[in-house]
Amino acid sequence: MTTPSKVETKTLILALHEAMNEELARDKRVFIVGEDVGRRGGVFRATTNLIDKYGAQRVVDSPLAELSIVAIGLGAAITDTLPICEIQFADFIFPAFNQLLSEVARFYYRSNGQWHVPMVVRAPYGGGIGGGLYHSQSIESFFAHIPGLKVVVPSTPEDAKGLLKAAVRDPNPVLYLEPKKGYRAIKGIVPEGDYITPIGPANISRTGSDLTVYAYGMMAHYARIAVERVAKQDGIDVELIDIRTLAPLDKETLIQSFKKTGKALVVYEDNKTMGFGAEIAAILAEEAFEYMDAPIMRLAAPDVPSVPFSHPLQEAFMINPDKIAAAIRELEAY
Amino acid sequence: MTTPSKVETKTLILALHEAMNEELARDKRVFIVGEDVGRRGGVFRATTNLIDKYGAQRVVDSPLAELSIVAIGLGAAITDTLPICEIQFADFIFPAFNQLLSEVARFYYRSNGQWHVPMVVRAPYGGGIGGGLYHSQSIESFFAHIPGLKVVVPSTPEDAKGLLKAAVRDPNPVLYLEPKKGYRAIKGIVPEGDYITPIGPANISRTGSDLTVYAYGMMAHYARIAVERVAKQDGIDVELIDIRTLAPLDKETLIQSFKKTGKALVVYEDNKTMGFGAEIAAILAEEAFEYMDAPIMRLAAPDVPSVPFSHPLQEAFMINPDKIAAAIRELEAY
Amino acid sequence: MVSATREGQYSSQLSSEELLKFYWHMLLARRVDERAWVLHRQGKIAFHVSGIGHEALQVGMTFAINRGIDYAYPYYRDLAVVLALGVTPTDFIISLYGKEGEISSGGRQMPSHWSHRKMGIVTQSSPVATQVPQAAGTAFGIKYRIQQGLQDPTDTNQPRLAFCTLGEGSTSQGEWHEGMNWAGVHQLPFICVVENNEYAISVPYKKQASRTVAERAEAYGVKGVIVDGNNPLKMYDAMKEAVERAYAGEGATCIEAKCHRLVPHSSDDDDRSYRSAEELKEIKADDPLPQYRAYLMNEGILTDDIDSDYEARIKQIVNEASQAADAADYPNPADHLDYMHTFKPIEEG
Amino acid sequence: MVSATREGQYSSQLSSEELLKFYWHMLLARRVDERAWVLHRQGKIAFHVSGIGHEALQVGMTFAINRGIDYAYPYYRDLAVVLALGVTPTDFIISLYGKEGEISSGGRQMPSHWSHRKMGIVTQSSPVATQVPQAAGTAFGIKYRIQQGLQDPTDTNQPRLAFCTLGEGSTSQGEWHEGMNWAGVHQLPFICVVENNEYAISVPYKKQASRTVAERAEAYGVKGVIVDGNNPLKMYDAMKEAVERAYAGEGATCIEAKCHRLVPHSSDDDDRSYRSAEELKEIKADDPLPQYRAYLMNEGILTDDIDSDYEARIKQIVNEASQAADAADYPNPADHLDYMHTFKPIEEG
Ligand SMILES: Cc1ncc(C[n+]2csc(CCOP(=O)(O)OP(=O)(O)O)c2C)c(N)n1
Ligand SMILES: Cc1ncc(C[n+]2csc(CCOP(=O)(O)OP(=O)(O)O)c2C)c(N)n1
Ligand SMILES: [Mg+2]
Ligand SMILES: [Mg+2]
Repeated sequence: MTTPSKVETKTLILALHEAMNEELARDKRVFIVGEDVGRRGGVFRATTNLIDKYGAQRVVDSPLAELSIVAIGLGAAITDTLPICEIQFADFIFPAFNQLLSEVARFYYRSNGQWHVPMVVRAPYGGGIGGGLYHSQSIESFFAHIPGLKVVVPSTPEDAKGLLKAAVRDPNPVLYLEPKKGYRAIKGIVPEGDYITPIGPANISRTGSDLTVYAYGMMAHYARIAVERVAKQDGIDVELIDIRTLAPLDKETLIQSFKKTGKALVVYEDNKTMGFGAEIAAILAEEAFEYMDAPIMRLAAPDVPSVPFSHPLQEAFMINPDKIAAAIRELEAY
Repeated sequence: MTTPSKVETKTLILALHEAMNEELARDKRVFIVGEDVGRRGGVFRATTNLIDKYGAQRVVDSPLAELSIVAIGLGAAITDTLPICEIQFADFIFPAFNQLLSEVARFYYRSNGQWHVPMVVRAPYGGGIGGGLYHSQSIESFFAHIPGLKVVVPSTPEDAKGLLKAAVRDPNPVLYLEPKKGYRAIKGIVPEGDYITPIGPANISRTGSDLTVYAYGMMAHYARIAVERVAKQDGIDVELIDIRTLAPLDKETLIQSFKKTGKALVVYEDNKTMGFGAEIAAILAEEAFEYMDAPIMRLAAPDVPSVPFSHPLQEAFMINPDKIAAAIRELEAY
Repeated sequence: MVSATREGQYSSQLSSEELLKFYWHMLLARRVDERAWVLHRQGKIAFHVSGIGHEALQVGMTFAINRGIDYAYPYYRDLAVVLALGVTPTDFIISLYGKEGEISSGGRQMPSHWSHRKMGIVTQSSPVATQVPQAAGTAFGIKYRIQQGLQDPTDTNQPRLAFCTLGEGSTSQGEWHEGMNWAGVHQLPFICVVENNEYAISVPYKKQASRTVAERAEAYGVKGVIVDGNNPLKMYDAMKEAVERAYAGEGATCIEAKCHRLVPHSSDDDDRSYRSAEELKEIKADDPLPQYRAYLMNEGILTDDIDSDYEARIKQIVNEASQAADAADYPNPADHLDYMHTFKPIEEG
Repeated sequence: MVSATREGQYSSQLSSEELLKFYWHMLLARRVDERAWVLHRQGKIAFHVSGIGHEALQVGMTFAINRGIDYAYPYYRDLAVVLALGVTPTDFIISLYGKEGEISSGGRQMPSHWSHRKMGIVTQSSPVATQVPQAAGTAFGIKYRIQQGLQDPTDTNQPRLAFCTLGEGSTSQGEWHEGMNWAGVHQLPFICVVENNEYAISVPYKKQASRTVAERAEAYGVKGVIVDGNNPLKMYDAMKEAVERAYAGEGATCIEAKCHRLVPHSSDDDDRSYRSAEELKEIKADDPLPQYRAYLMNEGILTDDIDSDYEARIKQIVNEASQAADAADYPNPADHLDYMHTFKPIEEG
């Protein structure tokens, strides 16, 4: 780990591009495989120009078949290469579900430590971009329930770059979820050059004493807006935890904060039932019961399939800073 | 709904066989499709002899391909037939995950009510039978997170028959999970003839006042053993809720019981993290906070891929009546 | 009047009126589609996925089935298919806006995710190729109903086949394999039309597969046919033959219809980043619409007058559709909570 | 000595010693397998999935690769493959018991779910066909490494191909389609051996597919070959040719090896419920082991003395393996919590 030399403001997607560019340059074993990642540079342009720099052998346009994008990555990973598989939209990862759950996540465990799988699967996820039911989904909770996978969700450009580099260098399989609504909407300082943001630790985005908000991805970004607003407008002092790594989960940090504030609001844009926030609530109710000063509140999407396309329906479905601020006020008032 | 004429003690699997036999006889639109369901009668013998009675057109041996077993069922269901798809082991449902999540569960919603899908997907699930990592899994939590699917898990032969008939007659898709360890181990009274156990309501298996145990499937069976034991040995008066339908969930009954006892033990044989018990804990912590007298306790499997084959490893992994009784005692003592 | 080139083909039996109807539908689809691009440029809509270049094959195949009765699983590029099945330009433009009354999904889905039960159009999703085994399943259901005496095979008011469409890139999915395999094993009344425009977004066919789609179809015991998808009559003939096979219980057909995507993949795409200017010029010169127009003119079936009349009428239809969509309301936000489960019990069998 | 029937074939270059080694391995696999059935009848083990009937093709193919170096993705029926790769009878019988030191998975997996990194055997799961696109991926990795200069293609101490096996029924899975498609598109150093015993548990091939596996393979641009899997030498020849093609960068091969499953699907199965007594009798008469024995005797390579000697030595090996397994301990219950993630960082490239 070298100390970064200077800092710059960039979009989330640029930070991702930078991480991949640097990792491709650093190690010949790194390659990218996915639909339209070559000439097209990916439908979100995360891999723009990389094919020109590294060639079609290292930036591989795959057939339109997610199961095999993942399985090819898996099979290649055991030959001492370092694949980065791109799933065009997280919504399209499900044909590969069996490979991820039954195979990628289990090679190491089921072989009693003989075969490890150093691969990354990147997938843009989340709603609010007019994508309708199949270009908007939050898929993290399925994967956070799969022992053997690491699941990472950045919410800042700095973390995006540092966590993606960490994922490429992790000897275990990492599902790297990118909040696509934030690709261009989230900007921030990105240290230049090589650095790592470790997979695992949650980030205390803001310290506070009245209550704790738990979030990740786009919701962490929205929560940052909301907590500043309630601080200013209502004088509510919120501690904000950007979970960043869903698996393995930094329970320590999560519980520690709750012990301080006694009130928890868990925000996630996925369906409420069995969304990832259920696990956080369950952990707090089991391991920090004596600190509970209020119901553990979950702010999440309704239990309908996914984000509808039509604008007013989409807005009704989605969580936003207003809704988070309102929930904070409600919980604070409890 | 006719009133059943007399009662008999049967195994869980016989009850399932009886339900399918009667439904095939009742309605020509009902057919069964799956691997080895014909001459072989299913690898667990749930469909024994049905091919002789109803012919190979109504008891269809499929190619070895789960994705298409489900998709064929889905496509056929819209032609006013009533498919019962059998997945040989729940562990092998994942190739069909995309069809279940993106398609089966969404036809009705995404078509704004134009196309409904009256189909049943049966799958034997759960551990303790020496099946190792891939013949033992508990898969319910993935599916309980999919809006649009009903998820049913019987724990008694009576419910098994009544719920399966209800599933066949439900105009919506139902995932019907069968605790295979209990196929022959669980016996009970099965009303003869036609009756329905409604999908939805949880069953209060035993009323009690000291604490509530929530369970389903094999764990509900084990919990029945454990609660009788602690009643006798320790005088602990446990209320036992057999959840039976995971989706849509009977929150009312779950919360009502908790308001009475103030202590909850949620038992599930799946991995702890993001297993279905997380949702129950989260609901209680959010909606019944003021009644909490203790941490909401989850007794579940460790977060390793699935049940190991080797006997001592399997036993270490699995929940059993002893472990449940111990957890009850611990919670009662809180 | 019968064209010599159509001798011995199903289309040789088509009347001039029918040939003109094909033209009308190709033109209608084209003009509606072009309007969508205009609306997008105007910033009125956020997204359009276009069928420009695919109209000939789409119209040809649709008129070969029992329209509105047989089951159709069209994919996103099939604007001409659904218009020929009875979806109106207004319906379509409303769906571009996601406004009140959107017919396919009540505004839940992106545009071009068709569903219309009354027209036999089964609801479509975005993950490609999922419709293939489903359509095979629907064909299985039809066969089952006939075998069980639940349906009279000669009743033309009942659906007697299921067909689906998809792009050639999408045949890489396991879903295609499994659907085709069922169709072959069970000899189902099923037709799979692969609209082969040579690209899956930016990825050319040679990176997707190394044999033709038709060859791969044959390997499942499904009849594989390659057709010039730029010619609506050849497409009609191929489809008609497949339809007759299906109705007669002779099994499944896969038609690989060669065509060009004359536009970027969708309004989010820029095809110049992966197709050369030369290639783009070449395919534009091979547009099926002017070719069919020229053919009809040559045959004396179409005249400049008729053509102008069509253009004028279609312009009015498209304008009215556009205005209707502009004027329509957005749906009630709470609508997204509806239709999670049906409570209407299954009717007695 | 060279058999006339092997003229011009790779196996014509095999020495008598090598031909006897094939026999030894077929016999060893058979006897170990039979012991597993005995242990099952004795109630000592709960489950066995057997390779009886598949030994000829399994031994033939295994000796055609660079054993222990090339990547192998064998499936559950491949006892003879893994024995030929270096797994010992004791290893196998320990795995039947799930005892301490179980080599594939530390007792986590059911028996016959192979893994042995040192022998190039990649860890296998139960969901069928998942290994096909993985093995294609491993072949892709090999090709990638060679292209990038990370591996010398002439270095015979490096793996130069990946092969996988599966049953014919399992080719219905989408996984097979996608793996084969990659192999064809990228012309990978990949071999897929389909052990076609005509049944997937109880379901005969005609309900699984309507063309041969080899025909379907060809449709992916993968060379498809049908081989008499009862003949180890024909299998060796076919595999050797596929291996040479892979090493030479000429692309992928799929070998459909015809054979019989001479026993029920597994110890949980009863094949009499779905195969007639006559059919069972017929296949038993077509057992590859006595046929190869007779061939070797006929050729004067094998004698009764050698055969008795082999039987005696193998009996001892099997007995010792059985005793070792009986005597072994069960693993520590807490072991199931180990090996969730590796903490050993990736070595610098
Ligand atoms: C499972 C899945 N993966 C990825 C996508 C994104 N996607 C939409 S269309 C498309 C290309 C389809 O190409 P093709 O099948 O040839 O049809 P065409 O668009 O050319 O008509 C892709 C990759 C998707 N919709 N579904
Ligand atoms: C995905 C999946 N579905 C079902 C099964 C259950 N199963 C195990 S083996 C088998 C039959 C396999 O037949 P085939 O591929 O012909 O191989 P064989 O056993 O005949 O060698 C089945 C259905 C499985 N292991 N995986
Ligand atoms: Mg295309
Ligand atoms: Mg077989």
